[in-house]
Amino acid sequence: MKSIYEYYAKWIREGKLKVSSDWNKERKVKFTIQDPCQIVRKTFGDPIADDLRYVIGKVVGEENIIEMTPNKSNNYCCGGGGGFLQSGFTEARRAYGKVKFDQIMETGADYCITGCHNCHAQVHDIGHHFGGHYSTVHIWTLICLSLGVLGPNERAYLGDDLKDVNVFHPESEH
Amino acid sequence: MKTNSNLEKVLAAGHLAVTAECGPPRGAMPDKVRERAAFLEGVCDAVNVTDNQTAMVRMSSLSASVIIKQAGFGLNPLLQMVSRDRNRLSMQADILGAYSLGIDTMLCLSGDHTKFGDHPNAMNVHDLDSIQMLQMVKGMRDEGKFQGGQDIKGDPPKMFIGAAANPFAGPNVQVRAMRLAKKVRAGADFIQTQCIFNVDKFEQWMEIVRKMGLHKQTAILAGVTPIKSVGAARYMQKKVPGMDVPQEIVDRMAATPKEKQPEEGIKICVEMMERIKKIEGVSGFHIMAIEWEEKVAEICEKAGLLPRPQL
Amino acid sequence: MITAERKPLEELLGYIAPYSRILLLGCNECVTVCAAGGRKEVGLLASALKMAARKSGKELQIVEHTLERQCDPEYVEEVASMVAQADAVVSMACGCGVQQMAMRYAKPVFPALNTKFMGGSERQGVWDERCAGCGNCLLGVTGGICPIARCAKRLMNGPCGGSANGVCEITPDVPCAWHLIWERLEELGQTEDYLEIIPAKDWKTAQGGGPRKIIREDLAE
Amino acid sequence: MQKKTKLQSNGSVLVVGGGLGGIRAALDLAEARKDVILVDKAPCIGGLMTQLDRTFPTNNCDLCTVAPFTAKDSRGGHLDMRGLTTVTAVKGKEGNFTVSLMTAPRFVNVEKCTACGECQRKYPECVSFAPGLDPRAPTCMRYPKATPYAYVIDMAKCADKEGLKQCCPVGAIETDALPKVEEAQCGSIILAAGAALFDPSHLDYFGYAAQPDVVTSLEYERILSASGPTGGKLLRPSNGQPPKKVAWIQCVGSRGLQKGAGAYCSSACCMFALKEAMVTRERFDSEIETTIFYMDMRAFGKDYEKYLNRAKEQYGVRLVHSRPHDVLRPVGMDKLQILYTVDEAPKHITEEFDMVVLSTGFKMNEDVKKLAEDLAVELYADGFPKTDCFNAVATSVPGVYVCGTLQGGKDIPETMTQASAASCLAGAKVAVTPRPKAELPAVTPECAGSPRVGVLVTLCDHESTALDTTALVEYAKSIPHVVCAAAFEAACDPSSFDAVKAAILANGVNRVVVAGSSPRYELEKYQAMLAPVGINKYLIEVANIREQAAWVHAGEPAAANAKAKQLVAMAVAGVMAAKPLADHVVPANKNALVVGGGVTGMTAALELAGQGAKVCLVEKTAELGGVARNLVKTIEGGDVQALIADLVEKTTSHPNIKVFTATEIVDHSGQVGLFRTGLSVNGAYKEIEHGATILATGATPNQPQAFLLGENSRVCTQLDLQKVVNEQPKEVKKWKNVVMIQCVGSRDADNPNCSRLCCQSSIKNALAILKENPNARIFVLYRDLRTYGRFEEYYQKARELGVIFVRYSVDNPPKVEAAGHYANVTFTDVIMGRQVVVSADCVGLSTGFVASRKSNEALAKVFGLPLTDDGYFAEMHVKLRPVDMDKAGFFVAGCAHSPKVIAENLTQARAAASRAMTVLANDTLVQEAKFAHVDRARCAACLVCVRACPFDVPQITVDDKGLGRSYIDPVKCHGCGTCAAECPAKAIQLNQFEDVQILSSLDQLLAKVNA
Amino acid sequence: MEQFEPVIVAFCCHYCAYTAADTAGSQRLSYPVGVKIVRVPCTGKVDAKHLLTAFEKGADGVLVAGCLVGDCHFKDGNVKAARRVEFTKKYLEEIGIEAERLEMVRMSAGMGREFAETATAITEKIRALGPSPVKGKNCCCGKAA
Repeated sequence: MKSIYEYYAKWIREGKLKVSSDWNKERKVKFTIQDPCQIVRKTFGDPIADDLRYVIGKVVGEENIIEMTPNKSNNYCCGGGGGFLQSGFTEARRAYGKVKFDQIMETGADYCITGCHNCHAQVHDIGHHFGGHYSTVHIWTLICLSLGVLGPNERAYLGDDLKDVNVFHPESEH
Repeated sequence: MKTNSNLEKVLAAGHLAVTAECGPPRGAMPDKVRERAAFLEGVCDAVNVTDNQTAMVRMSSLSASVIIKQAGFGLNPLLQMVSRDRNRLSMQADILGAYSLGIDTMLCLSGDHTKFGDHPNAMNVHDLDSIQMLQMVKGMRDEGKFQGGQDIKGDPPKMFIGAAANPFAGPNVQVRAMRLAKKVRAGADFIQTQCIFNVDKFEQWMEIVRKMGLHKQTAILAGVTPIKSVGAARYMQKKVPGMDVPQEIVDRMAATPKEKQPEEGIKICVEMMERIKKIEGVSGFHIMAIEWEEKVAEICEKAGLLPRPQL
Repeated sequence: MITAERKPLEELLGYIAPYSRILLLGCNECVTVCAAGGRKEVGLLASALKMAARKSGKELQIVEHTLERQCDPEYVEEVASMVAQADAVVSMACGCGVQQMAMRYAKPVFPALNTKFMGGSERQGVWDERCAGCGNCLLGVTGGICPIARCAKRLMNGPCGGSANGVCEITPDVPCAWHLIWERLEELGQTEDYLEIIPAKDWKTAQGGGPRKIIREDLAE
Repeated sequence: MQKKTKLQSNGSVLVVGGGLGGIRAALDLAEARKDVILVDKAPCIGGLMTQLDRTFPTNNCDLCTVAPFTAKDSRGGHLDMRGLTTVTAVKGKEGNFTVSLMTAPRFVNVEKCTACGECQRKYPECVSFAPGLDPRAPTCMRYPKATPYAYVIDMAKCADKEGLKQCCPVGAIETDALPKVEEAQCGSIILAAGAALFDPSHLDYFGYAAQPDVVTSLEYERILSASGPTGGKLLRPSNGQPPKKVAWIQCVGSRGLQKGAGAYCSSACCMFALKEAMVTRERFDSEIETTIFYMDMRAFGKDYEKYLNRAKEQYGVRLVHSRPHDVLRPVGMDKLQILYTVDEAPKHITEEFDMVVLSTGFKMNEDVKKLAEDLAVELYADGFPKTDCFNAVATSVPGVYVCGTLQGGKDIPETMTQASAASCLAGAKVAVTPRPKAELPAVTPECAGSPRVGVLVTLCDHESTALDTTALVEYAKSIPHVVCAAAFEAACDPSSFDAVKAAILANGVNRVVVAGSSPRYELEKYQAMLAPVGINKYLIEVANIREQAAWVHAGEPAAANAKAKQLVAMAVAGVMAAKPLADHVVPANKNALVVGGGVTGMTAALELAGQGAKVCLVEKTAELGGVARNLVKTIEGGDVQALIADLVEKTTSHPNIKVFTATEIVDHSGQVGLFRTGLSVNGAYKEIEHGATILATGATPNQPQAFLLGENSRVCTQLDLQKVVNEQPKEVKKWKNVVMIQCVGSRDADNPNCSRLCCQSSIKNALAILKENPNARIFVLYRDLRTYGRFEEYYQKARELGVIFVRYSVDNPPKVEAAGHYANVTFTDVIMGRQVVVSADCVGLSTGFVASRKSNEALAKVFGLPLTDDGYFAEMHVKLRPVDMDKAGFFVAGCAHSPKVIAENLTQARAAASRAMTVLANDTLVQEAKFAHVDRARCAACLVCVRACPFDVPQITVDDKGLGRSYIDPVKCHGCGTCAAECPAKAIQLNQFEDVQILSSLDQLLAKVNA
Repeated sequence: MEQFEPVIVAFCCHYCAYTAADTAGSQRLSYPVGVKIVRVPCTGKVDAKHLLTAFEKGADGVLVAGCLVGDCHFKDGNVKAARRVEFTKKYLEEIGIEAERLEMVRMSAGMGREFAETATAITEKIRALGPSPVKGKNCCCGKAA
């Protein structure tokens, strides 16, 4: 069993995936990273977290990453796992998620990158619920953005600041 | 007649004899002797004068006997002599003296152990035991010889010789009867028994005694004691070795109100005497009313033993 | 066997008060057997005396020794050098041993024991009197039980009126000798013997006759 | 060229692994006079235990405790020990295996090497190897007293062969040595190669790989150890500073929690962590805060619960029921942070610690796994061997046995028990090899010559920091008649012992004082060690400066030192007054008595009978089978009734076994090899003679007055519940709710220990109920769920099947009330923070076991054996001699020792049989010169001794002079000394305890007082 | 003035009290340093002489520690020891040493805590009584101090 992060990193290193962080050189949009429990702590440990950071660094620029504390294998659970998102008890779920929210807020980052859909939904929800100013974005969204293959309709979770960056219009290609 | 003893005479005449007890005082108090003896005037045939009873020092038995003899009540002292305090020389000397002072009846005993008395450190002499003492007194009287074998000068002391018997002590009634036989053989003219409360057991003993024919060879005076209180009954039942007080007597005393207990004690005593009278071989009573001499007359009265024969 | 018991410490301390070098002398015969004056008791008494003396500020020097038998002159001779080193001798022997020492040595000899009686062992740690040394043994007619030594009143012709339940009126710890004799006679089928009157005892063979002596002509020099 | 030779040994047992279990198994076999080959791939034997600092529950230093085992090599020529040796191939089958052994070259001639350390100083890189935290501990020996005591060269790392060769002053280095390959025949094989430990490196959230202050429990043990990297100082690896706060995290690599972890519980880690925490506070600094984060505190062994209580109450070890989330060291921070939550409050807590210890569990060793596979032994998925459900040491291959952690995670006593059990089974496959016995050393007049005393201070420095051993040695030298005094760095350091031996010989020492731990442990060892240098065993005295000074006065060094000196002076005085004595040799009885006819007793009897011993099996009741008759199945599904039927059939038909039912033990006398026991067989008296005794009297199912037991028909014990499930499945199908309550009548004031088997038994019953009635809701109310070992997997299965486990605290126990047709159980669910009431169709109480106190007390009295506070039979050494009893020749097995499950009882039965065989194999036995003797010249023949002796030994006999004097038969004398104390002539003395010895000791003891 | 530290000799039976003392040690249950243990095979071996000698040599107290009643390895050595202790107490009183300075106690091998407690209790008792009255005059902890 392998994680896609490992492949992203491998492909980037091998030059197969030609990502670039140039788009963010001037903008300096700040990102923080949510390490998914299942992938990092419970399965692959810090090495996969490091791969994830390598990928993100290449995509958004290393200087634009702000780490949460603690992170990697010690990262807190987002509070949405274990079926919590689907099981009701919304109030309790959000109460647990407050820890994560505070952690994200403390970084001051504009975006929180999540690598897992479950985390994404929870981080997004608590951001809204507690009135956070950050956006929640999936890693592949940013890879696509950096590759310049992200269409206008795939930017629902991007903030206004990135709505117009490297927009890919397949129809215009023709 | 072996002697001039009044007791011998009463017995010889076939009367039920009565003897009572008088303890000398623990001081040089001749009046006290007379005072106690006075209660017994006319109620008994001989008065036992105890010899350092319970191993407590008292006026000597011989002196008190003489005081009683000379008191003018017409009482006949019965000199008790224990082998505990004297050796054979001393005893024989006292017998000569007593006889010289008109005393003709005596009782040969071994005596209570000094342990119970006021001189527990004293030596228990027991040069002779009571049986050997009987032999000695009998030898003096009948053969005119001292125990050592030499002749007694002049008239030998003619003592009417008594001994004690305890039908209730150990090891068993058979041995007690055999011991009586030894005493009789040693020279006991009469016997005073331990206080009888258990008449049944006394009867058993008497039966053996009769079988051995001892009642014909000696006069058996049954010892009786009026009980003053339930406490006294219990004390005798539990604490006095060789005493047999049946439970029913204790119970009967206990069931009696305290103030009535002396009266009840006397009643019990008299009832027993009535029973004992009917036992074949009993020749009289020895009433031991210790520190209660004033009641002897009443007991004798109630037992139908008064007046005493004058012989 | 001769039995004995230790004297109170206080009495012994009184005896030895003037002295500081003590020879404490045990005897390996009777008093060892009755746990009164053997090596072990010598050891205990030595400790006790030393401690008691120390309490009053005095250090006692005690030499402990136990002789095979203290009533024989030859054995007593063995300790001559020890006696010479001592101010006084405390003997844990019976009276015989004490006297043997006193006769031999011109030093003060004190008895540490009270010599009690000639007796036998009833059981571990318990001894009772059996013989009065009367010099004229009656045991042949009393079923092998001596009434002189074992009856509180030395009655020779049967139990007194205080005999009850097999025990002496003096103390329930002591069996009535005559009770025992009777049982024994019954056991032997000799109850008739009891009817024999034992006449007055000749005490001159006993202590009544003064210090006694035995001379075996064939042995005596 | 490899040299290939064939070993001249038929009918051996091959023991693979020289750890504690392997050593125990090999020694049992050798003592039972069977040939053994013990191989270990390491250069020296000792295994894992030799790396431990101290072991629970005595908190002793293991180096000393294990020493007698490793020091006494080659027992009677039966034991062939080989280091650096591996098994390369196995052929054949049970009774006739051919094994190929390869011994790697050591490059050091063991005979020549003096372990001077010159090679290590000059060529540190070539000298292999040290375990633990730092590869260069003070000595490169694996532990200070390695057996055999010699260095090992790693030739691959050596660049200058010639220089290395030359550096050795005794020419022991053989740079050209080649591996040796041999073949050996053996009848059976015991695998005792231990287990590996879980490596937590990949668990990044614990920071083990990244943070030097995060260590495994074994590494922490090495830090505590005197022979460890810090020389016995507790220091943080990161900065060399002493820690103020240390935390333990339990279940790392166990209970299926982490990646790569086994699903089983490793069984030993809870106690291990408790011990480390206690030692930390006791030995280093009572100010150090110790915290253990745990899931369930699994203190299920004998008296372990009391140990747990001591840790909490006496040592103030903090226990937190939590599974920490993280171990962090934020940048710029010196300390580690542990993030965790607790049951009571759903918020996360961050706490700082200086060190974090990960209690890592066991896992299968890959090398061993390969060997097992070569042997075609069936394995579980996790690599551990599958064993029979009634025979934990028997593998799927006949003639191949396993023991210790190789079989599954466990602690030392269980390892020792399994080792003995394995040796019992393996030994039954091979015959006794007759070998001449070594002559006893003669008692010579020289040994009694003018006293020249040697004092050996054997207390390791780390036994207590309170004692100044150097000063003690100096003091000893100043004692008159002491001609030499020396200290051992560690009690069992052979090199310093060689120096001591030399000193003894050079100084003409004829008496020895050993200042160390209790003579109860030490004396026998030193007697054996010093015999070769001509010291009579009775001219050795032990000064117990460990228990009586170092330990009791740990907090007052001045007092401890003064007392230690006094104890040494006392011992010198005592030994000066001692006399040399000779032991007695008498013929031994080779029969056995087994008391108790349950499964344990029957198994023990059958094992003994199978090895040729005549066995008398005594059962109190009219029937064999014991408490197990009430059981249906084991949790693994083993059919208990079939087992009993089989055992009864075999027992009653075995020609070597005589069964006495309805029989009680009434009296007992004698000693090991010569016992005599009186039986009341159906009321008739019968006397038997036997050489060894096994107690297998079981325990009593507890029936406490609690939770309406016996009052309400819905409430029953787990034993009853099991019966209902088995016999009335229709009833079970009707059940809606079942509640089980754990620890009823266990772990409380009346019965302070854990009954061990209840947790698995309730899970067994829960699973059985669900099988009949999958819709039943089952609640298990527990305090700590103690499903150790593979029972954990059943716990997991029960959870998966929906059994609800609710933890209750002892201060807030559940309540059971009658409610019409049901029993209402009220309890607090901590996680929900709510009271819950369940109307139960059945309430199963886990009532466990209590000691059969009354009958045990009666037996203990007859046999003269000690009981524990709880009324179970007390073994000799809770750690290393779990089935031996204090009284030689007595062994205990099964629930009479402490409650346990059937398989464990049977293992103990086999272990006891193995231990008993070590006694019964002997034709003669040596009796210690512990008897009273009479000085006939002093004896007054007073009979005091005759009357005082409790065994009627003294007699008044006539001697050659015709004198009737007391005579005490040395063979019959029990050595109590009562006669000596009561003899009025002081004619009797008890050997070893003569008055002069006691009085001299007293003199010395009190010398200063009166000075 | 320093606190008086009594010297107490404890004659301990190998099978019970001695083991209990070891247990106390291994459990680090401290007891007073003045309690010194003399190992005996059974309290039945303890001679009155040993007890007296202990006092003579300067012990402030003496403890005889044997097995629980009925637990003696030699049937009744502990009972015999108790009798000897009583006998010795009388001797002590004659000497002028308080009898309570000598005590017989009983325990089992597992009773480490009891051993420590007993040792502490008897030390406290003896401390209250003061130094042994028969101690040497020069003793540092004697009455003169």
